[in-house]
Amino acid sequence: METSIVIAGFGGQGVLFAGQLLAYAGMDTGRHVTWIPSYGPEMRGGTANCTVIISDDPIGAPLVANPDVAIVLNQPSFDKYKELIKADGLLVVNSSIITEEADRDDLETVYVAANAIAEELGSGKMLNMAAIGAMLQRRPVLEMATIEQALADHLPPRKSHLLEANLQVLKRGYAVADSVTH
Amino acid sequence: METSIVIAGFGGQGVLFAGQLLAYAGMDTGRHVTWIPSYGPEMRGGTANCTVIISDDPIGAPLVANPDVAIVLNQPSFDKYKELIKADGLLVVNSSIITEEADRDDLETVYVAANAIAEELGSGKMLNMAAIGAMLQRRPVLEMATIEQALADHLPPRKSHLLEANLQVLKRGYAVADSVTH
Amino acid sequence: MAQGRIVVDVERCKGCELCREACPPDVIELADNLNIKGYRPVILLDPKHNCTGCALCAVVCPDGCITVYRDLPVKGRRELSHAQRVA
Amino acid sequence: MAQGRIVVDVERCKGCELCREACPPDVIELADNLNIKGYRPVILLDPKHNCTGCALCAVVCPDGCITVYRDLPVKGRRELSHAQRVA
Amino acid sequence: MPKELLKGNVAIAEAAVRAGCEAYFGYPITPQTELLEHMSKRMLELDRVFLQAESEVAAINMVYGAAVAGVRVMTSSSSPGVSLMQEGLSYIAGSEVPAVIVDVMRGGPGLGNIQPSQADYNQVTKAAGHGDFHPIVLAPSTVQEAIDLTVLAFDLADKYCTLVYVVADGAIGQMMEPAELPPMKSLPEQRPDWALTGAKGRQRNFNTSIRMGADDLESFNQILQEKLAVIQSNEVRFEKLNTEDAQIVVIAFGTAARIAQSAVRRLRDEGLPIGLFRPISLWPFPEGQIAQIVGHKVNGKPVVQALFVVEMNAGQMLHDVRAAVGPGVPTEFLGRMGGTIPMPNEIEEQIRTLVALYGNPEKHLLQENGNGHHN
Amino acid sequence: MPKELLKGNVAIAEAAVRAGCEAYFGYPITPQTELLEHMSKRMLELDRVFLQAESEVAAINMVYGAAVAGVRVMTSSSSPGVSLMQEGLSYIAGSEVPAVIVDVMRGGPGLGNIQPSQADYNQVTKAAGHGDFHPIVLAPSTVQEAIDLTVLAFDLADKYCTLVYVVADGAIGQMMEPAELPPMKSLPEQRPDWALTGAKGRQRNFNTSIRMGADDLESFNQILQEKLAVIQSNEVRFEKLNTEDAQIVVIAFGTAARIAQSAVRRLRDEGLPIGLFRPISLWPFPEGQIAQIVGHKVNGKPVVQALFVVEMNAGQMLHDVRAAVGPGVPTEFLGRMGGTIPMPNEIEEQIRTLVALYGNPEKHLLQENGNGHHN
Amino acid sequence: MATIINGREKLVYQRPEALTDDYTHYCPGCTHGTAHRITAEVLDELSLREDAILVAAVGCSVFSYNYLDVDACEAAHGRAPAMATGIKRVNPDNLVFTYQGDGDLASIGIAEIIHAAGRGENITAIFINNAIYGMTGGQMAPTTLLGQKTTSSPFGREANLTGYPMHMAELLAGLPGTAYSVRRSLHDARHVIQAKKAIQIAFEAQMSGLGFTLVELLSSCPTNWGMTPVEAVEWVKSDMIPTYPLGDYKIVDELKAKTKRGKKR
Amino acid sequence: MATIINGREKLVYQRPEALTDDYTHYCPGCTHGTAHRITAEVLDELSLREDAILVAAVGCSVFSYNYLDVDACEAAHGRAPAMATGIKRVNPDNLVFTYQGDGDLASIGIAEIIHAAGRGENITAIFINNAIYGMTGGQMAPTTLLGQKTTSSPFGREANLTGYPMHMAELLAGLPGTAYSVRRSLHDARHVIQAKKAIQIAFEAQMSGLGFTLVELLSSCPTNWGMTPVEAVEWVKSDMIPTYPLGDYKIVDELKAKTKRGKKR
Ligand SMILES: Cc1ncc(C[n+]2csc(CCOP(=O)(O)OP(=O)(O)O)c2C)c(N)n1
Ligand SMILES: Cc1ncc(C[n+]2csc(CCOP(=O)(O)OP(=O)(O)O)c2C)c(N)n1
Ligand code: SF4
Ligand code: SF4
Ligand code: SF4
Ligand code: SF4
Ligand code: SF4
Ligand code: SF4
Ligand SMILES: [Mg+2]
Ligand SMILES: [Mg+2]
Repeated sequence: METSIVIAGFGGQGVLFAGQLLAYAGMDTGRHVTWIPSYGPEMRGGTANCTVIISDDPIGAPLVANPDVAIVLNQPSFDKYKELIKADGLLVVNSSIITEEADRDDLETVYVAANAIAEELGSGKMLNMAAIGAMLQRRPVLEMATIEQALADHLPPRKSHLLEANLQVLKRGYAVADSVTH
Repeated sequence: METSIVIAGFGGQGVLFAGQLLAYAGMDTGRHVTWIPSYGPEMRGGTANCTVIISDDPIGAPLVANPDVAIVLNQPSFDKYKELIKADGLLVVNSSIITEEADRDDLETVYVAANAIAEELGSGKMLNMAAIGAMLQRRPVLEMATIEQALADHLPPRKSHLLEANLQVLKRGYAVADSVTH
Repeated sequence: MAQGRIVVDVERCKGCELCREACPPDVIELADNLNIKGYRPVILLDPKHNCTGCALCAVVCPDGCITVYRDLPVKGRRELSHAQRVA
Repeated sequence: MAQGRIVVDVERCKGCELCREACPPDVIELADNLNIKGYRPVILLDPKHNCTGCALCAVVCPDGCITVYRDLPVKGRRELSHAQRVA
Repeated sequence: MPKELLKGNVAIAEAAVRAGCEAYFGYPITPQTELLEHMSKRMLELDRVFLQAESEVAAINMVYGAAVAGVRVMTSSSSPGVSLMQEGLSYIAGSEVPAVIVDVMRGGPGLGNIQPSQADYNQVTKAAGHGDFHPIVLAPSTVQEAIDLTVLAFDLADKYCTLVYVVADGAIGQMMEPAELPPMKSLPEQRPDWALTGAKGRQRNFNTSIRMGADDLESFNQILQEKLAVIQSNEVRFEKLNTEDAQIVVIAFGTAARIAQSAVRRLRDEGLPIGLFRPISLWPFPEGQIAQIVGHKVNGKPVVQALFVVEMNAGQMLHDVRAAVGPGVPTEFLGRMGGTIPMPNEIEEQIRTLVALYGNPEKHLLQENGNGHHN
Repeated sequence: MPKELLKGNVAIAEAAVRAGCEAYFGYPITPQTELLEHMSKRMLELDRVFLQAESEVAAINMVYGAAVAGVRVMTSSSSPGVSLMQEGLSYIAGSEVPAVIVDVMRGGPGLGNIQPSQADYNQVTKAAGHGDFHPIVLAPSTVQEAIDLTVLAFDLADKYCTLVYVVADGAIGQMMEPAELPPMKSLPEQRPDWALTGAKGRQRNFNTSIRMGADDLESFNQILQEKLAVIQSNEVRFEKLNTEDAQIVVIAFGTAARIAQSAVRRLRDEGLPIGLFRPISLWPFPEGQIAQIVGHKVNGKPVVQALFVVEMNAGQMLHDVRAAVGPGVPTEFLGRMGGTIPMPNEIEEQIRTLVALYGNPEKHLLQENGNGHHN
Repeated sequence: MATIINGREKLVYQRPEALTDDYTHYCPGCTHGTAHRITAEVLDELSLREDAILVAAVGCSVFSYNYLDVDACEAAHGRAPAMATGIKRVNPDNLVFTYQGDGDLASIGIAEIIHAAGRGENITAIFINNAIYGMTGGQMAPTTLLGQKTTSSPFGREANLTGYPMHMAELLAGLPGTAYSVRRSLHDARHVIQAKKAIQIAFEAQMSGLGFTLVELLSSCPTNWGMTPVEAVEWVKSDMIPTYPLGDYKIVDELKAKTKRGKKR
Repeated sequence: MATIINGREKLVYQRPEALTDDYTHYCPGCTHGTAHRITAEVLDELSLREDAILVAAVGCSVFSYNYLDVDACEAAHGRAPAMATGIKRVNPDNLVFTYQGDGDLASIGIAEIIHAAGRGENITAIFINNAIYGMTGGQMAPTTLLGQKTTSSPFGREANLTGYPMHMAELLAGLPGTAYSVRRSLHDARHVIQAKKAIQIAFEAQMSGLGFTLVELLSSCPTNWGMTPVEAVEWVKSDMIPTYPLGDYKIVDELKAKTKRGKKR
């Protein structure tokens, strides 16, 4: 069983960390994991993304043409990945920024107002956690508990005071994903 | 029919030019020829040499392990080439500088007081011609006439006033080689 | 005091705010929404017509997003109409 | 005027004559015959004992061929013999 | 030690530190830079030598200096930077001192791009500089292996007084995977006896790559060639996956190999007789082992029907495979270039075509099934 | 024109001048220096561009500049200097502009010595820089051929917008032989339309080796590979001597070939069935032609019993010969290294041994004799 | 340049024609963009766009050939002056200029720039000094300030380990082949205008064949300095200028006149 | 150093111990030999022979490791300062010095020498300026005088084609990492003695960790200048010194004292 997850958005939306968090959690549960970022001067342009693969078997390609899951935090990423995503795949959309709806009916789509949630619970910077929460509600590749643990273990020291808030955002994202859908 | 000739001595003894002269003459008589110098910082050490091959057929190696003829103008060259020279080969020795005699009896050796002859006829710098003359007397690979022509054609302009003298030295070398021998 | 206005190419603007910093009368503001590149562009917010058309904003803009216009001084206008009369 | 002498390593010498040029009393000459390297080395030719042992020749010799000795001043000699007495 | 989630570049750097690397000289270049950055912190913390050189040319010559002084030293770069090191590498080879070079390959030629590539294969294995020499070239396909081969690289460099390349690509350099780091090796008390340390109480040492006399240089080259021959017989490394009964054997290294591996696994699970051969040492190249696999017969008939070489270049290792097996066996090729990574499904499809083309029908489905996972 | 006695280095330089070389940038290095020296005089006399660069790195990048400006341009160097050009060469390949490079090879690795060598074979044919590309590589074996191939080099460079190497060695560079120079070519009125000359009255031109997107860079590489394939089918050059009925075929290039040739001639005169195959284009390598010779059969039996490769290196072309013919036919090797030139007699002896080993007894003496001289 | 566009208004500033319409890939507030813009303005004002050949270098400005609408090529890292030399020698009448970062010009490319100046190569180098390697993510450059933390000097640059900031404008001014070598800054409007003037003089000097010309521009790198664009230009003023004094380090006499005349626009 | 060898005489000069017994391959009268000899004398007098590591460069002095009896290696052309850096960084207590020609140091190796100085690398460069490429047979160097004919400037060096002579002692003096940068000459006894003194100061400065030190020595190349050895040293005096003024271009304060004390022997 292998799940490929792409997380994409602007730099500053916590895209890379969100991916690493999934990878850590996967590793802690004894799974094979890979994490690979987009790198180089494209960054300068502003959008960043990373691919995480969580699998029971050794992982071949760390990159995939068509991911099982795509978490898109901004418009350009939405435009790009709603096309690439695998049929019956999951598309997690940050509806705080992305007003459009996906025009594919072979997808499961969940809309989460990530910025809104994060701002409400303290700081917009935590929006990535809301999206992760939403994804895990639909694709329980990992237990919420493991993610929470991973977050506790790997949140950079200078942010440790935000741990609680991050956890709340994570849970809220999970919760809303339960309700909202199309 | 292929003849390989090594000319060796100190820089300044006209070693390279003497070799080129043979090559020009060979070319002018429609033969295949190659000329190749020793090059690089060994020069700095003081001794120079070149290898000339004159042949009726296309020439393979421009260098030979054991030359048919060796013209040695100084002691180090004498020491080196009297060993390398081919059996029944010709060794032309500048007896103005080299007092020793070759200890090989499978060689034809001719001793010519090149410096002495050249100085007598104008300038010690022409000693190379004396040696060439001596060699041609024993190994008529080329007509004296062709060499004289080649000399006339290729003596650097700034030395043209020395043409006559050079020709005389050449002839004298040829002449003495006739007489002297061991 | 001369009057002027600027036009910002909002899709090209990256919201760096250097122009805003450079503007003496401080009539440049960040817009509320993002452009397609995801940047929050600046706009001219000048109800009181304080923009002097000094072009300092344009001079510092790294992305060449700003076009600047300045009202002709009354004298200038007269000259113009004069010129027109002549024409 | 101090007196001295030099010893030239003739096999090492390349006959460049820089030492000869440097020698104030001009007591260095080219030898008549070549060394094994084919160079004409220099030698000390100092019948009148004009060499002062100033070592200028040695200082300019690129090949470090020259050793220089200088006679001890009379005073120096006495000191030495004194020293010897003490010993 | 417990597994950590490590980025390839960082893992290689930390592995070098723990292997006793005393000096690092390098110059930034994507996708290798995190390696240099990790060194800039760790080496100073440990009071070892880190220096960002003014260029790759300077970096490799600083490496040369530290190497003649007898310490474990390393540099790292990516394709264009490696090109600039060619002269220095040749000098290092010509003076037989140990050094470790990491090349995290990117797309070329020219500035190209910074995406993963394997297009320096020929440059590192066959022409790491002018003259006749070969560095040992080790090609990891996982972060863990990158760590292990980096440690090995230092040991081999010392053992044979030779250059050792660790060649990764942008994917392995940038990727994070769980991996285990080796324990910290303590630094040696003293330098090798040939090292330049000042001629105190001993004959002076000197080190040079010049041999002006053709005979001298030839005999040096003979010695060098003999050493290389020894390396060829001792240091060939590779991995085999289901090659015993495979009719189609995929040959790939590094990232291309790990991708091919998932394709091979999937096909095995379907019972198709596919195997994977992964050279780990690109030089010495496991030509004998490949020839052997191709030569393997079951009651007189050769088992292998075709080879399928997969690379992230235009077919550089392919040439070595052909040299190893000759025109006898069909050798097909899939090459992605310019920083494109082949995807498992395209490899899978191609293999299916090959099976159709060359496969031995009645043998397509294996008796025992899906034994694809252990090797 | 009448034959003149010309030194290889000077002959190449003058040939370039007459082929319309408008700019030369180089750096002194033995045994190539006379080439640069000749240029320093001639180019200024003709009011063309000569510049001694501060280094080979600068030289190749100046060449790159003149090339993008659309003129015929050349540089020359020898092994260590060529190593320093690798990055620049890769950029030139990556931006598809024409340029001619002369490598007068010397003994390596490292500073090595300045004697003749062929040890840059791999570097020029397979890894002239990082990334997937091959320059055309032409290897003269006489001064006359050095002239002819230099002229050809400029034409091929322009025809394919590619790098062309003329590779000689110290012997050919330093040797004087009678040779004939081509007439002086007049310079073109105008530059190619892609040339950088200022965007007057036209869309701007630009030239780069960057393709940031992996797809872009891959499609560029595909185009490049297609071009190389065309070159491979059009530009293979070689010379055969008595290969028709030869049981032992000697394969050699450049200086090694001319030496082997005299050995082969002598043995032919004795009636021994020996032939010589001389690759003139080292890339594209005449693998097909070699395979053909080996494949040649007379009433069902292969004529060629063994190949004998002779090089002035450790066996670099040997690898390509093996790749061409496979393990089928015995391929023996004689390599002299470090600036040593093989002597005809040693080649002769070795061939005799091979004849004894592999030769086909009743066929040893040929019917018609001593036809060794024409080919 | 002000054109009256209707009875009431005149156009006092607009995007120069020598810039293409491409959006740059530069980070918000990066003054690379400013340097491009003023270069384009000078090309327009001297009508040299059709004579110009840009030699882009490797660095964040690697794509500058996409933004300046002139004939252009892209050199190997540090080798732009050599490539420019190759071009200029065969195209003596073109305006040939390089656009190089400090890693490119002062580190890996210092040999090429010094020898170009030493030869009095008749080219112009526009030198963007942002005290860091921008493109590769903020490593130390030879121009990095003492104490400055970068991703390859994590403890701050220490003189005893990595020496001192390189002063290229001063160093190159020392070579007789150099006709013009100045340092300017891009941190505010007044300085941007002065920077533009310097580029104009350099281009004019090249077109009159006076020799090698260099314009060093202190520039910001908000991203790798970890600052906002506004903080970054502040830092240029507060920290960079003290280490890198602005000024004219070499002006050959033939140019002195021009520079005097030079009025700010 | 004068030792009394018998009652009547004392030994006032003998070949230094730090020279091996090998005969050098240098041409007659080439002052490379002189530079070797005085270097060896300093090593003896400061008893640094056993601490020294020589980094020979590519040039006529390529074999200097055969003549100086110290630990030694041979760098790639121009890269001696980089190689020396690698050695010095791992052997901080050794005396590490390069011996480079002008083609090596001022042409192909200018990046490495400038950055070594820029870093204040604690090494010494002995720089033999003979205005030519000796080993390769007399091509132009960056240090070749204007008008000087060489085998690659057959019509004499022209500034408009190849620029101006490089003044390395001055250029390197401009870098803050440089502790000592001077130019001396080897054309006569007095100057040889001054040259030796400079090498001594440079070595002392390095051993006290003051930073980068350079001693530029004007040297003769009779062979490629086409002169006799005596004419050649004359030419150094008459033609080279006017272009390359002898002098102290940088002496850090810590050293000033020493240099004052410095008496001629
Ligand atoms: C030979 C080589 N080495 C290294 C690199 C990687 N590289 C790309 S840009 C760069 C430095 C850029 O810094 P700078 O020149 O200061 O330009 P900036 O991005 O700061 O404007 C480096 C090291 C390369 N492309 N080529
Ligand atoms: C990379 C490289 N390029 C060129 C050469 C050839 N080469 C050897 S020495 C030398 C120049 C020597 O001149 P210089 O440094 O002035 O030393 P000198 O012989 O004058 O003392 C050159 C160009 C080389 N060995 N390596
Ligand atoms: S300076 Fe330009 S880019 Fe920055 S905010 Fe103002 S308009 Fe936008
Ligand atoms: S033109 Fe002047 S006043 Fe108007 S917005 Fe720009 S800076 Fe402000
Ligand atoms: S010591 Fe002085 S006087 Fe004596 S030979 Fe030498 S230079 Fe002449
Ligand atoms: S200086 Fe030295 S080498 Fe020259 S002649 Fe005098 S002793 Fe001989
Ligand atoms: S990284 Fe720095 S230099 Fe590069 S574009 Fe961004 S801000 Fe500008
Ligand atoms: S060539 Fe010149 S520098 Fe070299 S040894 Fe001879 S004289 Fe000295
Ligand atoms: Mg920078
Ligand atoms: Mg020199």
